[in-house]
This record gives sequence, structure tokens and C-alpha cells, in this order.
Amino acid sequence: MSIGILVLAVLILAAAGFVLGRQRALATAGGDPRRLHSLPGHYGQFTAILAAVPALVLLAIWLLAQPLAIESRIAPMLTADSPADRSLAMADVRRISIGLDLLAVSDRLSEDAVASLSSETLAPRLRQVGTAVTQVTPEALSAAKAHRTMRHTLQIWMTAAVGLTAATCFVFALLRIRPDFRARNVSERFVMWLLIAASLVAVATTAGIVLSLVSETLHFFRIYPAREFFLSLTWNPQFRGGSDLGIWPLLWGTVYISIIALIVAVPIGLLTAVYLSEYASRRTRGWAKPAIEILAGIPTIVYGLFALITVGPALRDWFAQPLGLGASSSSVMTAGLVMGIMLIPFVSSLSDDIINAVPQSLRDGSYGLGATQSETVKLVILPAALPGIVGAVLLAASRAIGETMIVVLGAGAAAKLSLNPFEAMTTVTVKIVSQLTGDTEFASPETLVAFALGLTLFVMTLVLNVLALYIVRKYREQYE
Amino acid sequence: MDDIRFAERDLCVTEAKIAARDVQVHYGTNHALKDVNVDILEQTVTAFIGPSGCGKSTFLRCLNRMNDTIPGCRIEGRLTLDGQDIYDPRVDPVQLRAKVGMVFQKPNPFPKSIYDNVAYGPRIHGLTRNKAELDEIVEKSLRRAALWEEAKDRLASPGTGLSGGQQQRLCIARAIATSPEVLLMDEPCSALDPIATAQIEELIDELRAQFSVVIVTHSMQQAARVSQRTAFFHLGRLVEYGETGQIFTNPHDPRTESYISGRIG
Amino acid sequence: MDDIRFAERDLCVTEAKIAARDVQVHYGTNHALKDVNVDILEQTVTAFIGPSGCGKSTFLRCLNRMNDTIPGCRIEGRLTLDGQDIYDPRVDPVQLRAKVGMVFQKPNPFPKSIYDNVAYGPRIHGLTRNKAELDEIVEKSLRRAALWEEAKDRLASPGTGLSGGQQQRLCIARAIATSPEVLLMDEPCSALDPIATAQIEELIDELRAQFSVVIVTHSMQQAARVSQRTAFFHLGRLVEYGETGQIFTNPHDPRTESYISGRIG
Amino acid sequence: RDNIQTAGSSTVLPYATIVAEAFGENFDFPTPVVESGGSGAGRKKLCEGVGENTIDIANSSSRIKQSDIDLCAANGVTDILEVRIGYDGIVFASDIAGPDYAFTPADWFKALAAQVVVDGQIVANPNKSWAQVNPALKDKPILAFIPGTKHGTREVFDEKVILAGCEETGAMAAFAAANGGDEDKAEEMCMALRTDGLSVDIDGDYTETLSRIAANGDAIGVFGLSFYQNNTDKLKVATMSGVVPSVETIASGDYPVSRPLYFYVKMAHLDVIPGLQDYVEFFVSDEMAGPDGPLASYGLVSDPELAKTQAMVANRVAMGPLSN
Amino acid sequence: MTDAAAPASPAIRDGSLFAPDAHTRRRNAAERRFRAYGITAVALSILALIVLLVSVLGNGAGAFRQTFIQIPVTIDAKIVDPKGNRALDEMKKVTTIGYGKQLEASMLAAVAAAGVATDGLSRKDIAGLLSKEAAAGLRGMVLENPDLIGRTITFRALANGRIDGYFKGRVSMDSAKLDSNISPAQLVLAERLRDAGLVTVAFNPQFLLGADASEVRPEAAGLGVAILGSAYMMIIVLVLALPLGVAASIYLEEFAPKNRWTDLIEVNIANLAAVPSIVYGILGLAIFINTLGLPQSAPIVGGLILTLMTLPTIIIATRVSLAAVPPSIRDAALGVGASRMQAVFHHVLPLALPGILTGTIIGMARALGETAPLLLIGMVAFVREFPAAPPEGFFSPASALPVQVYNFTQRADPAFVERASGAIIVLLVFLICMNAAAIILRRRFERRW
Ligand SMILES: Nc1ncnc2c1ncn2[C@@H]1O[C@H](COP(=O)(O)OP(=O)(O)OP(=O)(O)O)[C@@H](O)[C@H]1O
Ligand SMILES: Nc1ncnc2c1ncn2[C@@H]1O[C@H](COP(=O)(O)OP(=O)(O)OP(=O)(O)O)[C@@H](O)[C@H]1O
Ligand SMILES: [Mg+2]
Ligand SMILES: [Mg+2]
Ligand SMILES: O=P([O-])([O-])[O-]
Repeated sequence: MSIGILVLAVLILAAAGFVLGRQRALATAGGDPRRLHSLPGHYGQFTAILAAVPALVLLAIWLLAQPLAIESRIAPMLTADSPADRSLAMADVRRISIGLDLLAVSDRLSEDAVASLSSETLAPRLRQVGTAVTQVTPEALSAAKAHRTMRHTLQIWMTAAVGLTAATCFVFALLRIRPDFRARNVSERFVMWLLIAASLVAVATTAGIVLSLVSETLHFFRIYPAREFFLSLTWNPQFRGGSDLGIWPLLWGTVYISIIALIVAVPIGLLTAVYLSEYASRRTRGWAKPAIEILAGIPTIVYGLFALITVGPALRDWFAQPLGLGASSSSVMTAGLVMGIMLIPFVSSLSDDIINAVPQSLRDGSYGLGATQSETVKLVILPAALPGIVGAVLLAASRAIGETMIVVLGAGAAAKLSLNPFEAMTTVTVKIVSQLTGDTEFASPETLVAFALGLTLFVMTLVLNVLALYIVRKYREQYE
Repeated sequence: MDDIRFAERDLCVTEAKIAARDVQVHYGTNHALKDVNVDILEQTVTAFIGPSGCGKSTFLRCLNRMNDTIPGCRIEGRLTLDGQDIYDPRVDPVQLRAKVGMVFQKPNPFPKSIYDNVAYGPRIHGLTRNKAELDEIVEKSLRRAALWEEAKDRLASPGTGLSGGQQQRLCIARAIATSPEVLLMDEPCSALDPIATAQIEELIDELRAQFSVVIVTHSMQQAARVSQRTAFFHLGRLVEYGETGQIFTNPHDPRTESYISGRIG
Repeated sequence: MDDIRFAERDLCVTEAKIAARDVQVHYGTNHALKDVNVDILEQTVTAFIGPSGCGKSTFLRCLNRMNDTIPGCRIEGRLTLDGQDIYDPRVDPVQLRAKVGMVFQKPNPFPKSIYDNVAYGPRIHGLTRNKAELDEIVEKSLRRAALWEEAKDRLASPGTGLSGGQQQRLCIARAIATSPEVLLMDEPCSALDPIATAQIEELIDELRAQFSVVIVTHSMQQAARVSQRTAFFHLGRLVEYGETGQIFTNPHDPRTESYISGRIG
Repeated sequence: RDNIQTAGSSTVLPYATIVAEAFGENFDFPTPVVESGGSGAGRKKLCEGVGENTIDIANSSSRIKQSDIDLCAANGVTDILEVRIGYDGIVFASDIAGPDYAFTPADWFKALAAQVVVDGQIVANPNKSWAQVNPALKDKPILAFIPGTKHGTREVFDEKVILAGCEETGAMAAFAAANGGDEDKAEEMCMALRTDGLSVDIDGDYTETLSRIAANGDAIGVFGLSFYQNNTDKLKVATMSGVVPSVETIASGDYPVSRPLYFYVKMAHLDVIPGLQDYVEFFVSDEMAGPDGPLASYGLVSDPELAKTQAMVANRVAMGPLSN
Repeated sequence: MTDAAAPASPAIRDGSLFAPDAHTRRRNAAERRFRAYGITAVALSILALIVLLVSVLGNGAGAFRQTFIQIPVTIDAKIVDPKGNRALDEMKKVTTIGYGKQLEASMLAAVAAAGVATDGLSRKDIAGLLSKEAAAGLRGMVLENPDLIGRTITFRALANGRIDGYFKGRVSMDSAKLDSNISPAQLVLAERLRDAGLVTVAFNPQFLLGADASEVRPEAAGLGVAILGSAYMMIIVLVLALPLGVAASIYLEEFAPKNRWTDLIEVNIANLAAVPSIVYGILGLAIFINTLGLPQSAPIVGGLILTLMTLPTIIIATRVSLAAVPPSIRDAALGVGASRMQAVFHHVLPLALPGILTGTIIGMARALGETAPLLLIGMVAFVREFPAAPPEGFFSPASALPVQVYNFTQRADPAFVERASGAIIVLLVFLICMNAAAIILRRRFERRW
């Protein structure tokens, strides 16, 4: 908690900095904000930023570096054969060291008492304070004691360093304030860094996803031939090995179901968006839009059950059997239709906003030429809103690819390569989930294939997105 | 107003193309037009003049029901085109607007190519049978709007990338491409240089042979040059309406006189 | 061109406020401005004239780096304000634009209230200490832009609900509210009636006492009335630049002569 | 952390929740958190390491695998307590309105295998109705909802029904002969099921199978005994080799299709996580897991060797290397 | 320019305003068709919504009412405090099984007192009308207030799920005949008890406030922990995803140089939207639990994962709405000397707000209803302990509403079907409440220019 208090202190200093910076700026300008380069508030922001940011950055770096530093000093105290053993032993030391802290608090031990603790009776006492240790070796104990002292010293140093940094920067900032100081530029540059950092979160997420998939994927390809995975046309996992794990039936199912879902969702969604933004009264729109958005919030299990109990049998009895296309009640068609309904708001709501953002002057221009409303929509508004609409459709497609529950209940779990839309199929995502949560042992290809599937899907959607970006670039119409 | 030059009059037209009776327009609580009575004649250029904000654009937009799209805008009174009530519920505003074309005050090209901007009207009205005919209409309209020379090499580039005056001419070309019976032009030359202005004025004169043209302008000279009839609006009222010559030389209303001589605005 | 009326000259200014040297502007492959060299003087009104599409707006936008925002727009050459390179990477375009205000060709009020439109500049530049001062600036700017009478009762209604000419005056009021050192006005009177135009011209003359003003206009009369210096652009080139009197009465370049006399456009 | 965390099998989940709930009510410790997510995933989590942010117990509907033990060891999880809680019966049931069925493994093999032996020839399965499989059965179309390959139940089904049927019908021998005596190949052929839609894998749970049976009146599904016992008003159970599945017949070993259920305890946590030892002992106590306990009345087939397990838990005997 | 005007199209020139010509009629027909398509589309969407809502409401409304049995219980010291010294530690040794016996006795007494015939039902069968939860409830009461010992209290217990089902129409005499968990005689008894006033059906606050219950007590299962867990996660998602998403979009759309790198980021974000949610679970497990050492089953981890999952949706929505703001607005702001940052924050962002809010609504809706990623971080679990108040509560185990739905639908007892639908209703109400602010705000900011 002491770190929390430290952070809080820095933040309070920053708040004070805001007030003081503002005041000081006004004072240097003789109370006349016109003589300042930036608004008084900008000087306040500047002071606050300078007081808080370097100190907090230092704190973050310190917190990251401290364990590394300590452990590099401790490591020689441990005898371990392999790096894996060492890291295990180190984890032990860490736990004991924290446990000693807890013990010191709960048993009110003095520092000397802690230093003189011996390893024999320690394990049960540590367990009593909630530390997970089986036994404590003398070696681990002495390392843990060293670990603990170092931690404590460094903690004090850290508090001092952070506090000092905050204070120095605070004073420095106040001294910098002069009427011609460009406080706005500084605070805007800081905001800009924040914005950049925020956009890097997305990059970091990608990196994280790839990293968390890649090593297990490689592991998978070490025990299962990549050629089979990418070229085999059958998917048939077995418990005792000898599985066929070809990705094609799954990919085909994914594509087929997503396409059907989009064929349902995109026209309905777009027409809904157009109707709501161009034709409907404000009142109708006011309730219809949020109502349709509820469709996006209904848990997918409800859709799944709807597909399983209502849509599936209906499609089978009215279409599949009369047409001689099979007697399966779970089918690509069922899942696609139901998923399409779920995706309607993804297309409609966002498109509606974008259509609404097209300037009225463009509509006027078209109406003034004697265009009907639908012509205006089709020829002027939709092209102008295209990038946004493509964005919305992509979002819907993304959701379609990632959906599991509807597919499991609507389309079944059979991996098949077939053109018949009334046949049961399944998707990559469904198999990722089921292989990951299955009963097979973790290190078997049947489980690890989930990671390979995830990574492959990732790469494939990446390619599709590149394509989409290219198309949007080509056809975008920039108004004004 | 030394150099006002009067266009030859040929007001041998018998009946009103558009007639307005007691037209009132409200924007919410703002009473923007009050009791406007006016007859727009066939084969005539009618100029609307008046200080900024007096309701010229508003009235223009009433004539082809463009005000329908403005929320909070209410229109009362009677407006007829060829004797038919424009605001009759049976009237199809689409057909009305096809007959009554409009050039807006702020140029509003579509975010499409220059060609597609001009071809838009003919396409939706199905005026052409093939690409060649369409090309012809596009070229002719651009020529008449005095934009052909500047635009012919960049027909495929977006209309929004044109300069202000070019956009204005593009909008004129777009409006005449569908050959409307009545053309409403809201300050069509405001962003144009004198030569381009002269070309557009020539175009207007030419259009008059068959159609009626209504033009809003702030240039007394322009009104005098191109129009046969002039309407003077002031604070939402139609103060005076009559033959252009009479309005400029011998206005009945003192306000008209003050405006023309540059005393009120 | 009978009624060209020359403004009194007082070109007793020593040095250029803005200097342009060999300025080239490309929009993608379109070479819009070629080798422009010009000195904008302090306490002077400079008029840019030229046919539509010749590059006046483009050059104006170079002067306060508004072209930065247009994708594909490339600027070469050297432009200085008070001797400092405008395009120097160290220059803060924001500060530049605070010094060099602009009124755009197409009126572009913010979709906010009339008051907020005018108050925006003073607010972000911290020009006032309290609400009363701000009210004062807003009122003064609207008065100077000849909009106060029409707008005073509806300061809280949106600026986008104004008429074309009113919007234009609102944009002028917005621009002068921050008291820039240089004011760039792209056809500020295009949508205004003569009286409003006269008021704006008066404003320009008034501003000149302290600042420099650059105005793009298609009205030769206006250029002659308000400016001390005139630049004539043609097909992306600065053809001639000099004292307004000289340009209009005794142009050196035959193209200037043709344009002024209404032969090329 | 002051609560026990367990994860794993969805088959064990209901039993674990019953015990957890009772434990929370009767002990001063907080109610343990019982995650579902599959046996494999649970064992993987158990093996992620020792410490506060790892789980204490993995529930599993099949025995731990050597690879899991290796993974555990690599992460420092060395001492594991294996607890067998009882047996889970696997039953075959159809819609309550449908006919009665009496199956043998051979029937199932002939109905669902991809290839069967007809007149000494190995052919693609031609059977479309149960009567074609076995004239004693009703002439209803074959439609079977069987557990998907992610489920441990499927392994049991494959081994105890399909493989058994394969051997019973002599197809095994024919397959072996066709493969030049390769037993593994033959087994693989036995367990390859038809893919023409008559045998449908269910990756979801028994409720999904139940819904599917409700939507397809003629279908037959594979369920856990406890699930069936809660839905006797909707399902009609079939006999296997003449034995009606029940807690008693399974306990006695008469009913052939069943499997043991386990949980695995991370011994390093035993004294660290408050209540862990009590929970484990409570789970296997007669009060809970005994033949009259709530688990048995819910459908768990009580382990005849429960006393041995109780002793093992009390003495904390870590499991040795896997025997088989 | 001497030639006459372009060949006047007969299509336009002739005809009155009231009688459209053939071409216009065709166009008007197309217009009407288009409009009809629009209405149909809206109607289809609304219809789908209604069908789904009706089925959910129809199935789930019953979950909010429950059958209760009210009986006098005389708490017998011999049973609950065998040592008789009122020492809490001693009393705690008496388990719910002991209290079950107490209840059994009281139940029999109550039935007898009401003068209801039992048709030879066994003691166990009669006590079986009560929920298995009743014993725990009684034990809790007594331990909390040992003074009750020896006194007679009116104890209101939940009825067994099958009995409850009978009063709600889920269980019938016919189904009870086949049902191994209930007999028709028990149902008859329940009916008689209702007539005697001992059995009532009433609103059941425990469904909203209580914790989950095990398979054998569907009637006692509640959503309290799940509602808290979902609320905690949504707080985290909202606090992190909205600012992060908007900030990232602003940078990418307004400031970032348009080059390969930013294209890459753009594509990458679009691609993140297509990553199946389970993969976010894999990521969360690897990063937040295994690397950062955050606890299992905790809302903090769930919230972080859902944040990462929601981010792309918000970013995409925000970016397209930012791009839809006309450039003239930016020009206007820059022209009076606003910095780009000011232009964006003062003018562009408010105009893009409707789209941003839509993205948030859709993203949050998805985050609220997601189960798959929670599967891997231990939140798909049976949790009966309520998490503490935030911030500590973020780190204690919790469930979530969709998880509860998922769990309920997996359980064998059919009584859980109703509870699953009830949980869905709660989830939808939660969703609507959560989005109400956004919807109102969005309406406020919608404008045309
Ligand atoms: N954004 C743009 N993209 C491409 N070309 C442009 C763009 N803006 C202007 N141009 C072209 O550059 C040339 C000069 O344009 P500019 O707007 O400077 O003309 P102007 O002198 O202001 O004309 P006007 O009087 O009509 O406003 C024109 O040919 C125009 O088409
Ligand atoms: N959409 C609108 N909402 C509210 N008031 C409006 C709207 N449009 C115009 N007005 C008001 O109606 C009055 C008449 O406006 P109109 O646009 O007709 O003027 P105008 O004569 O065209 O002026 P200008 O010459 O400046 O274009 C003005 O006071 C204007 O502010
Ligand atoms: Mg106007
Ligand atoms: Mg221009
Ligand atoms: O969830 P299971 O591992 O028991 O199938």
C-alpha cells in the first residue's frame, strides 16, 4: 500500500501544481491573461504534468527494475543445476521473503528476530500466514533474508527518489513559467504522447496475441506436420492420436456461415440505417435505433437456442427436406440466418451515424436536381458514407468470424466440406474453444491445434482487412 | 448607380409561370417571410434583390419545396406552378424539382468526379440513351457554364477539388444539364470574376428564350443587366415588384429607392 | 469600368510584412501556383484579383499554412512573416494563424451558437479576463462585421441557421475578434448586398490603420476602392503586382490590361 | 487468498458444486470457487505452478496423463494428490414418446461405424434404420447424438461401445486382416464413425443433446446417468446388453459403460490455502460421497473403495508415477 | 453558344405536377419500393427483437417469483445444541444435515396441524417439498441468534424446484409420474398445503440478490454475485476502453502521418476486431495471470480482457465518425488560431460523439454478453462468495451474468431453464441501464450541418 500512498502523494502534488502554475502564470503577467503566450490553465497543466509524470515514470521503471536487480544479486546464493530449477528456486525465495514480511507483522517480530529465524520450524509458520511453501531450506532462507533486506532498503530509496523527482520537477516547472513560455505546446505535446501511447495499446495487444499463440503453435507443428494441417481436407480429432487436423473444413465453414450471416445482416442493416436516418421521424428513430441495438446485446446463447429449437427445425421441414437437401436441423443456413439477425445493429447503428454525418448540402444538391430520396441515398449519400459503412460491415464480419455459441447450437460441431447450406458444419472459432476446453491432455496435438487455428485465422483476417483497406481507399469520396 | 444598363424588354408573356399568394415562412419562431405575392413570368428573368438576410433564399427555396428538408420550417399561403398548387399533397416534389431546377448559394458539388456531378441529373431523369449522348450533355453543360476549358482535362477528378468559382460554375452546369423549365439561381456569380460572370449572364439570357429564370443577386448592375423583372425584398417582405427598368429608375416605394441608392441595407 | 474610385494612397510603409519568394504549389500533379513573388506590406490593404481558378485562394492559404491540412498539397519556395520563414519547422502554425487570421471563401460557421462562434477565438487565446469583456468583444466584432443588428436577438441560436450573407459576416466577425496582425479575406463580400459590402469595406479600411489586410475579390471596383496594392494572378502565375492605381490605370502587362478591361477570364 | 479454487471437468462440476455449497454452509471457510472449462484445461491450470494465482484442485473426468504430470513437474508442481470420487454412468436415451430400445454394443457399431462388414466384405455403412442393424429393434431411422471428440465421454463411448461392438461383430478381425494384421490400424478403422449426418457430434453439453432430441423425436442421445435421472420425464433410457443403467447396476459392474471421476490436489497448497484439507476430506467423506450421500442421490456412482481414498487423503499420499 | 437549350426531355417538360409521366412514375415506384424495403428491414429487425424478447420474457418472467412454504418451527435444543452450552464453536459442529432433521419434524408437524391428508407419503417425501437450501437457512438463523433456541418461529422456506415448477406449470401430474425426483402424491400434497395457506407463490428477491446454488437447489439460485461481477467488469471496461479507444482514434485519424506504419496500425486494429474472443482469453491468461500474477477468477482480469476486446470496436466506430466530420469545420477552427488539438477537442470530437457512443454501446453490449474469454481465466465458475467493494472487490473471485446464463443452461435440472431466461432478462435490463446514458447523450449530440 505504501506505493499507493506514494502515488497519491505525487498526484496531490500535481493538483497543487495545477493551481500554483495557473496563479504564477497570471502573476508573472501582472494579472492580465492577454500577456501570456498560452491560457493560464495551460501553465497549470504544465506544472501538474511536470510534477507527476517524471516521478511516476521513475516509479514504474523502478518497480520493474527492482526485482531484476535484487534477483541478479541473490542468484549466486542459490545452487541450481538448470535455469528452470533456478527460476523455481527463485520463486521459492520470493515467496519466503514476502512470507517473512507477513510473519513479522502478524507475530510482531523485531528485525533481529526475523534475522535469527531458523529454517526448521519456519514452514508451518509461514503457511499459517498464507504463504504457499512446502519446505524451507537453510539456503533458501538465507537468500530470502537477503532478498527481504534488499527490498526494504530499495523501497526507502525508491520513495526518496520519487519524492525528490516530483519536488524538483515541480519547482523547476514553476520557475520556468514566464509570460512567453509556450505552456500550451508542452501540454499538447504531452497529450499527443498520451494519444500515441493509446494507439500503441492496439499494437501491444496484437503483439501479445501473436506471442501468446506463436510458441504453442510452433510446439504444435513440432508434433503435427504443418503440411497435413494446411493441406488435409479432413478434420477428425481422436483421443488416442492419429487425428486428422486439416484446417480446410473449418475455414470453409467459417467463410460459408459468415457470408450467409452478412447476406442477411448487411442489406437489412443498411436499409434499416437508411430508413432510420433518411425517412423515419426523429421520434421513431429515437426509439427504434436503441431498440435494434438491443439485438447486439442479447447473449448469443439465446440466439443459439433460438436457432436450435425454432429456426433449425423450421428450415429443415420447410426447405431442406422438400428440396431433398438433407434432414439435418442444424445447418450452415440456420446459424447464418440467426447470426445475421444478431449482426444487424453492427451494420445499422454505425452506418446510421455516418449517414447522418453527411452534410445536408449534399442532399439539397441532389434534391434540387429532382432526385428522389432513394436516388439521393443510393447515388450521393451511400457513396459519401462508404468508408464508414465498410467499417461497419467489417466489424460485423469480424463478429461473425469470432462467434461460437450460435454456431455450436445452430450449425453443429461437424467439420465438413460441402456446398449444401442445409448441412451441418462448424467454424474455426468453435473448434478453438472446444479443443481448448476439451478433455484431451494439454500437450497433445488435439489441444495445441487450437493455437495454430487461432494464429492461422489471425493471418487470414489480416489479409482480408488489407484488402478492405485497399478497396476503401480506392472508392472513398471525401466530401467538401 | 451610373452604369446600370437595361436589358431589352420583351415581356410579351401572357401568364404567370409561378404565382405566389400571401406566402408566409417561419423558421421556428422566426417569421422569415411575410405576405409575399409575386408572379414569376414565363420566358423571363426575374431578379430578387434585397439586403442580406431579407429572405431571398428562403423564398427561392419555397419555389421548389427545398424548404421541406429544413426542420422547423413552416410555409403558409399559396404557391402555384402553371396554375397547380406546389404544396398540394398530391404533388410529387421530385417532379416539381425536376421542372424547377436550383443553383444553391453555397456551391455544393457532390464528392464525385466532375463528370459524374454534371451527369447526375440526366442519369436519374433518364435523359440519354447512351454514353455518347451523356458525354454530349456533360460537355455542353460545362461549356455553357464556362467551365469546359478548365475542366476538360480533369473530368475524372473530384468536383470538391475545384476552386470556389469553379465549384459554382460546376453547380450551374449540373443544374442546366437537366433542362429545367424554371431555373432558380441563388447568387450564381458571387464567386466569379467579371468575364465568367458575363458568360453566365449570357447563359441566363439564352435560357430565357425557353424557360424562366429566377436569380438572386446583390449586384444591382447584374440585376439590371440580365433581368426583365425585379423583386425587392426587405426584412422578410416583398416591398416592390415590377419591371426592372421601372424599379431601378422610378421605384414606387421609398425603401426600394433607398436600397438602390445605397442608403439602407 | 467607369466608377472605379481610388482609395487614397499612403504607402509610406518601409518593409514587407509578408514576403513570398518563388512560391510553387502543387495539388498532387496539378501545378496550381508558379513562381509567385510578392511583398505584402504593413498597414496596407492588398487585393488579389484574377480569374476564377487562378490560384488566389491557394496563395492565401499558403500565407497562414492552411494548406497544411490538404492532403497532397506541396509548397515550395520561401514565405516569411516579419522576416521569419513561415514554413520553418520550428514555426508553430498555431501561433502563425493567431497572427494571420483568415476568412474563408465558403462561409463555415461552427455548428454552435452565434455567440460561441465569435467568442471562440478570444477564448482559446485568453484575450479576456471575464465574461463581461468577452461579451464586449463579441458585440464589438459583430458590430464591426455589420451583423450586430440582425444577430443581437438570437446570439444563442446556431450560426448555421443564418442566411448566406449573414454567415459570411459571422465569419468575418469571428476572424476579427482575435485581432490578428494580418487578415486574409477570401471574397468576404461575395454574398453581401451593397450596403453591407460598404460596411465591410469600411471595416477593412479601419483595420488597415494597424494591420495589413489581404483581400481576394472579383470586383475590380472593390479592389480599387479598398486596396492600396493589387496583385493580379493568372493561370497560377502572379502576372503583375503594384500600386492599385497603377495596376488599374496603367498596367504593365497586357494580360492585366485585358483582364481589367474584361477581355480575358 | 482465502478461498479454495478448483477448475476442470464439466462432468465433475455438479458434484463439486454440491460439495462446495455444503462445505461453505457448514464450515467457517468461504465457499470454494468451482470453475468449469474441461478436464484438460483444468489439469493444465493445475500444472501452471505453485502460488496464490494458481488453482488448488483440478477436477477431471479422466485420469491424468503423463504429459500433464511432466508439465506439472516442469512448473514446480511435484506432489499431487489423486482422489477418485466415484463413477459416472453413460446412458443411451431417446425421447420419452418414442419406442423402447434394447441395445448391444454391436448394434451401435453397426449403426454408426463408417465401414462395416457385410457378407465378409468391408463396405461403407449402408444401414439407415435400426431395424437394418438388428431386426429386433424398431424400424426407426438412425440418428445418434454422441459426445464430440472434445469430451472425455467420447473416449469411453469409443472404447466401451464402438470398439467392443467391433470386436463382437467380428469386424475387428476383418479390419485387421485387411490391414495385414495391424491391430492399431484395425482399431482406428473400428472407431471411425460415419460422417453422413446420421451420427452427430455434440460439442456442447447434455442440455444441448436433450434439446436436439426434443427437436428430432427419433433421435437417440448419449447422456450422463445423473443428467438422465434429472430428466426422467423427458427421456426414455435404453438397456445395454440387457442391463438397465442405474447407480446399482453400475456399482455392481453389470452395466458396461461407465468411467471413474477424479480430482487432483496440489499438495503444496494443502496447508497454505485455508480449509483445503478440510474440503478434500469433506468431499470424500461418507456424508457426501457415500452411497447415501447427496452425490449418490444426484447420480454419482459411489466408489466401493471410498474408504481407501479417505485414508489416502487423511495421510496425504502423493500419487506415484502412472502405472499404465 | 447560339444553339438552343439541350433537347428538352419530354419526360420532364410535359405533364402536370399531379400526373407524373411514365419515367417519373417508374422512379416513384422505385422510391416506394426502396421505402418499403426500408420499412421491411426495420420491421424485420424489430420483429426479430420482439420474438427473442417474448421468448426470453415468457420463459424467464417466472424466475422472479418463487413458491414458498411457511411453517412454524420449534427449534429443538437437543438437535442444534447437543452439548447445551450455547457455545458457538460447539453449535457449529451441527451440520445442515442435523438441521434437516429438525425441519423434517417441523414439516410433518405443520402438515398434521393443518389437517392435510398425506396419502401415505413417507417422512422423507413430505420433507422433500422443502428446498434443500432450507436447512442451511435455518442453521444460519440459529447461529446468528442463538436466543432462538427453544422458541417457535415462523420459518419461510423455499419450496423444492419441482413443486415450484408445478405451480408455474412446468411440472404436471403426468410428468411427475415419470419423474424420479417427484411423485404425483407430493404434488397433491403441495396443492392441499396451498389451499391451507402454507404454500404461497411470491416475488423472490433472492433471485436478484442471492448467490448461485448447486445443481440440486435450482430454486435457491440467485444472480447477486454475477450482477456484481458484471458491474465491476463493466466499470473497468468503460473506464479504460472508452478513453483509450477515443485517444487512439484521435491520434490515428487526426494526427498520425498517413504512411505505411499508420496503415499497418489501422489494418491491425480492424484485424483485432476479428480475433475470436477466446483468443483474448488466451492472451489474458498468458499476460495478466501468468506474467503479471493477477488472481484467477477476478473481475480485474476479466475487465482487462474485455477492454482489449472492446477497444477495436470503439476505435473503428470513432475513426469513421471522426472521418465523417467535414474538413471545413477543422479549417474554421484552425483559421482562428486554434491548435489542431483544440480544433479536435472543441469541434470535431463533439460532432463525432454520436458515432463514438454507438461504438461504445455496441462494444459494451458485446463485452457484457461475452463468456468465451472468461472461460480461460476462471470466471466461468461456481462462485457463492460476494466480492468486496471496489477496489479490493476487483481482485476477489466473481462470476458474471453471461457466465451465469451459460452455467444455468448447462445444468440438468429443467428448473434452470427458467432461471437462465430470468438471468437473460436481468442482463438485458443491465444492458439497457448501462447504455441509457449513452443513448440519451447520443440523441443530444446528433445534428446535421
Ligand atoms: N484541394 C484541391 N485539390 C486539387 N486541386 C485544387 C484544390 N484546390 C484548388 N485546386 C485547383 O487549384 C487551382 C487554383 O485554385 P484556387 O482555389 O486557388 O483558385 P481561386 O483563384 O481561388 O479561384 P476562385 O476565384 O474560383 O475561388 C484550380 O485549378 C483548382 O481547381
Ligand atoms: N435554417 C434556418 N433556420 C433558422 N433561420 C433561418 C434559416 N435559414 C435562414 N434563416 C433566417 O431567415 C432569414 C432569411 O434568410 P435567407 O437565407 O432567406 O436570407 P437571404 O435573403 O438569402 O440573405 P443572403 O443574401 O444573406 O443570403 C434570415 O434572418 C435568416 O437568419
Ligand atoms: Mg441567401
Ligand atoms: Mg478561391
Ligand atoms: O468437461 P469434461 O472434461 O468432463 O468433458
